Amino acid sequence: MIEHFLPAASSFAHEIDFTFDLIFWLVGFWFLLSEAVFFWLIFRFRKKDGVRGQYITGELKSEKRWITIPHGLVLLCDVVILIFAIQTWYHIKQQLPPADETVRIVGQQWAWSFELPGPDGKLGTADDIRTVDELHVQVNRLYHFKLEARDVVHSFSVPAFRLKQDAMPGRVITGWFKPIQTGTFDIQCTQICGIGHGIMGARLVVETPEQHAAWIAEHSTTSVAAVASPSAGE
Amino acid sequence: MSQHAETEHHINYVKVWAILLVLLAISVAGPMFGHKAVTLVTAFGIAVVKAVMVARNFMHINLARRYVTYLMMTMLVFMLLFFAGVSPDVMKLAGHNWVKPAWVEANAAADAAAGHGEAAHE
Amino acid sequence: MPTGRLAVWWVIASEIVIFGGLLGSYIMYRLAHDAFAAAAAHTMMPIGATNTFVLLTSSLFAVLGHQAAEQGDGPKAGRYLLLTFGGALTFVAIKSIEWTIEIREGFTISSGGFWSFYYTAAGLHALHVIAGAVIMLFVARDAFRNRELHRVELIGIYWHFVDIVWIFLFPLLYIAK
Amino acid sequence: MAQSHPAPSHAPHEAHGHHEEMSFWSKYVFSTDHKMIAMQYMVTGMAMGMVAAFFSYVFRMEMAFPNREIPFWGLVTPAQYNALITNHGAIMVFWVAMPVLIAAFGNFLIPLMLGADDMVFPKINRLSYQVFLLSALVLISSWFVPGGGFGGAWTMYPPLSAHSAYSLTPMGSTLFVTAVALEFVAFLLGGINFVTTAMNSRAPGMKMYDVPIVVWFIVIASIMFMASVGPLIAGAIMLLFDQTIGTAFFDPNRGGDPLLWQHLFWFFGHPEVYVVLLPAMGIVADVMATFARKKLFAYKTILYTAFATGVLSFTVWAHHQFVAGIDPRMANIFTVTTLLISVPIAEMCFVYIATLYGGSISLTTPMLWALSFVGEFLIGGVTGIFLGSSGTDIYLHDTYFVLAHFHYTFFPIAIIGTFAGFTYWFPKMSGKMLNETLGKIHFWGTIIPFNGIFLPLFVTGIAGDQRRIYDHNNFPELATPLLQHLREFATISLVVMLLFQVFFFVNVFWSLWKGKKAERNPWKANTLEWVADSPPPHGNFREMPTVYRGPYEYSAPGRTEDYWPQNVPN
Repeated sequence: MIEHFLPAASSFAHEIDFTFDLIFWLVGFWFLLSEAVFFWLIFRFRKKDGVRGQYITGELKSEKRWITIPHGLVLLCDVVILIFAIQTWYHIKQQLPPADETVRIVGQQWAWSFELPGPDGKLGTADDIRTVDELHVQVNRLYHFKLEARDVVHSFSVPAFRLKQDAMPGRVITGWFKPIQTGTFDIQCTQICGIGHGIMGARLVVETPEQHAAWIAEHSTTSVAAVASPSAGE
Repeated sequence: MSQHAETEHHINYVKVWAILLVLLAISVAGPMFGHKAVTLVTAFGIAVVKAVMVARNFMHINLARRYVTYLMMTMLVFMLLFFAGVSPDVMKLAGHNWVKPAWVEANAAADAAAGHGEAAHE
Repeated sequence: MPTGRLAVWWVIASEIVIFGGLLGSYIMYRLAHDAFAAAAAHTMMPIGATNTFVLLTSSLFAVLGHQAAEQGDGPKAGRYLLLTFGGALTFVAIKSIEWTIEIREGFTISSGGFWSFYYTAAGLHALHVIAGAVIMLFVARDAFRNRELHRVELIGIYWHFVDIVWIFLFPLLYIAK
Repeated sequence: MAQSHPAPSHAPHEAHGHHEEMSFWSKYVFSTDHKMIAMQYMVTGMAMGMVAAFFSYVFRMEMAFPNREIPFWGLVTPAQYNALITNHGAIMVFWVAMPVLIAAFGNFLIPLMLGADDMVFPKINRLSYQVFLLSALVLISSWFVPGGGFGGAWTMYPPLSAHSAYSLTPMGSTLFVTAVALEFVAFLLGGINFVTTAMNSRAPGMKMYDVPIVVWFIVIASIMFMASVGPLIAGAIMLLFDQTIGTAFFDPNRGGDPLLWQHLFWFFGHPEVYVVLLPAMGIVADVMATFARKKLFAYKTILYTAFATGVLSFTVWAHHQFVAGIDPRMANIFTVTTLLISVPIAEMCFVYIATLYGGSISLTTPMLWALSFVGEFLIGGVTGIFLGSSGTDIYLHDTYFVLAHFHYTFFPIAIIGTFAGFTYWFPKMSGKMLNETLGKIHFWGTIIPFNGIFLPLFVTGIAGDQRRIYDHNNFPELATPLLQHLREFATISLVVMLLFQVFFFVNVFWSLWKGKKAERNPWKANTLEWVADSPPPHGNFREMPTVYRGPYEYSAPGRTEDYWPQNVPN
């Protein structure tokens, strides 16, 4: 479903899409079934002259079956969903595959600032590249991010990556993503963070190795490159 | 309640009160041994004992209907549940894929200060 | 079970979770922060112990009052309740002195995590003490006229609960250092 | 609910004494009569509901037609927008769903359905409403203070809510938290009253399994509220102190942890969902049984599933915080519990559907509302699975998918449930019958646009529309014409739905004025409230009823009538 609206631009996007579709078909089936039965019963047992309602307690086993059997099946579907949901969660949030490169992401009212390791590939050195509201990464490269918030709770969300993580003041939260598709994608703040919440967007640029190298070369000299993002109105 | 029940209650109450005071004395004396374990037992173990004694002998929870005790227990269980669910995040300085730098620094500073703070105490 | 007593038990049930939430949060912070122990060293244990003694004793008076009420001796119950009320006053008086000293020493509610909890938890408890004491006056007034004697037990149960809360606050705030 | 003996409460006697020469004030404002207090809650709740509905109109218009003059409001500033969504959410949950579903219906139904003359503590009951009214006034006042109303979402996450430097609403946020805390106190008082009344004031002969489901559910809801709200009351005090006197509870730089608030909030916040769900489901159960002329299918099963849901709902709260920075390993546990809770809820829906089997269903207005509750709530239920499973929640968290999901649960609860109960018991409350035609117009005019509002929002949510954005055109991926058209469609549906509410108020006032007189038992129902006159006088019953059977003995074999009131010996 999701990929009809957004590209699946990260390594784990497809997994989330799959789990989503799986749940969609499972619960969709149960939903349609119960609605169908529901409306059929309303029609079948509508009031007719001279026809009295039946006296059914629902306490007998033979009657309870009609509840307990679907009940058991629902439980079964739940277990299936659980397996895939937790698996997805484990891959994306719990395990941490080794990183090719680590970036620092800081949310504040109302902008995202990014810190890339410069040419030396190490964070916290002199040649780090700092950008505002624009993050440049290289395709097919596994990035760790260190997510921080300077003032209030923000949430770093890249819909095209199916990636979302709240930025908690007082915490440094580590996560990972691996772009598998070049292009420019939205970065959103999905946790209300004050009056500027509605404009706290940024852009994420996934580049080919050559483009990225060129970009690094261009920016590593300048310490701060405040790139006004087209998305964030001012 | 019948007459003789009260009389034995009467004896009870003052005795209970006396026991509570003794327990209080012990819990106060606890830290003087200087063992953390001892202090914890004398402080919180005795607090629980005191609470149970008050609940049983003063609030007569054991004379009330059984479900009252169950109700109180349920509330305590919910609180344990709350603690179990929250402490992995709030009670720790660092967890799985996250860390609280400010807290870590604060503790380092506190330990440095406590170093001679303790010395001054003893 | 009589409606009044049932209601008091429900009140206590909901109070348990209020104090439970606050103290639960306190314990988490307390175990996470080493600074809390250092701050806790400044609390005055003798005063806390005295207050515990005062509350325990007032609880004894409350239950004796309940006993008198059961024997149908209203005035006696009333006198006991007044003694309990006296205990409440002593408690609040001691607490205010204690806080005055600490605030003089510069430990206010906004001077760090421990003190925030110290004043909030003890303050919330003190509010319960005051509320109970006020209600107790009305119950005592009725008791002297042999009216509504069953209420002596109700305020008693509530009072014992306030006592129990303090029984836990005392080690949490004063002893564990 | 162990023993059952007639109400020992002595309050009604003193009330009876002077209830002839009661003045306007003592009759309508300072009344201790549970029915009047119920009306007070109902009116206050519906008034607040209209305010919240107007808010939703304003911010939906802003989203569909950004940066334009909005009729009856004007331009919406970002600060206003945040305040509007915040207060819409808070009002709908705390000042509409709870007062109407629990307090109003609880106050009206519990004594009547149990055959009692009043609540056991009428004065506490009155106090509870007065505190509630105060809380509503405090909330309203928070919109007019310098800096404007609080705009940090109804969840009040610190540090945004804790520091005016971040929220820019120094007084607004403080008043907001105060109002919420006061509201909790009001419902604690009310809840104690409900529970003790249900335990001690049941009519002679009424055993636990003779209590109507709606009373059971309101009581269970009250107990759940009492057990879950404590930590948040403590949290509200802590937050207030953080705001006003600079304590360090939630300040990360001074040893606090903002995440603690989220836990305190959702430990209450999730049971709260079921606190408002259960009364609505109870109302639906009673209405369905009456108009299907059917005994409720597996009464005990419903009861046990309700208990199971109640207990389970205390173990799922952190599914609101999957991506909030909690320990990822905890998320797995909470996923399991969350999907587990779908089982009893699904079971309840099945039972309700099964109740229709073999019935003789007459589609009156109350029945239409009750049936639509089941139909719509199913959508809310199944979409919850997407969010409860941690894997997909990574993507869907804080998108419009979440919003559509919980509106598909809360709209059936707060609006459909209320209308079902209101139209069903209106004859008993007022002594007049409502107009069926107007009622049906109102029903269809509400249900169809309702789906028109929220079905499109599922789509925008799947497309990545995040919440609480006053103009999605600031995000290129969300500025597509398709999504914008969906937003406009939703907004127009909302306006249509709001306009159709006129039929409801016309119906109510016209019926009160000129409506057909209602006899004692217009629906031929079994439960005890239909034994009393309509409207019931102070003290409810002419002579206190005795109960001989359960509440749902419809179409019992070997009887000429197809109903069998609880108080009829044979």
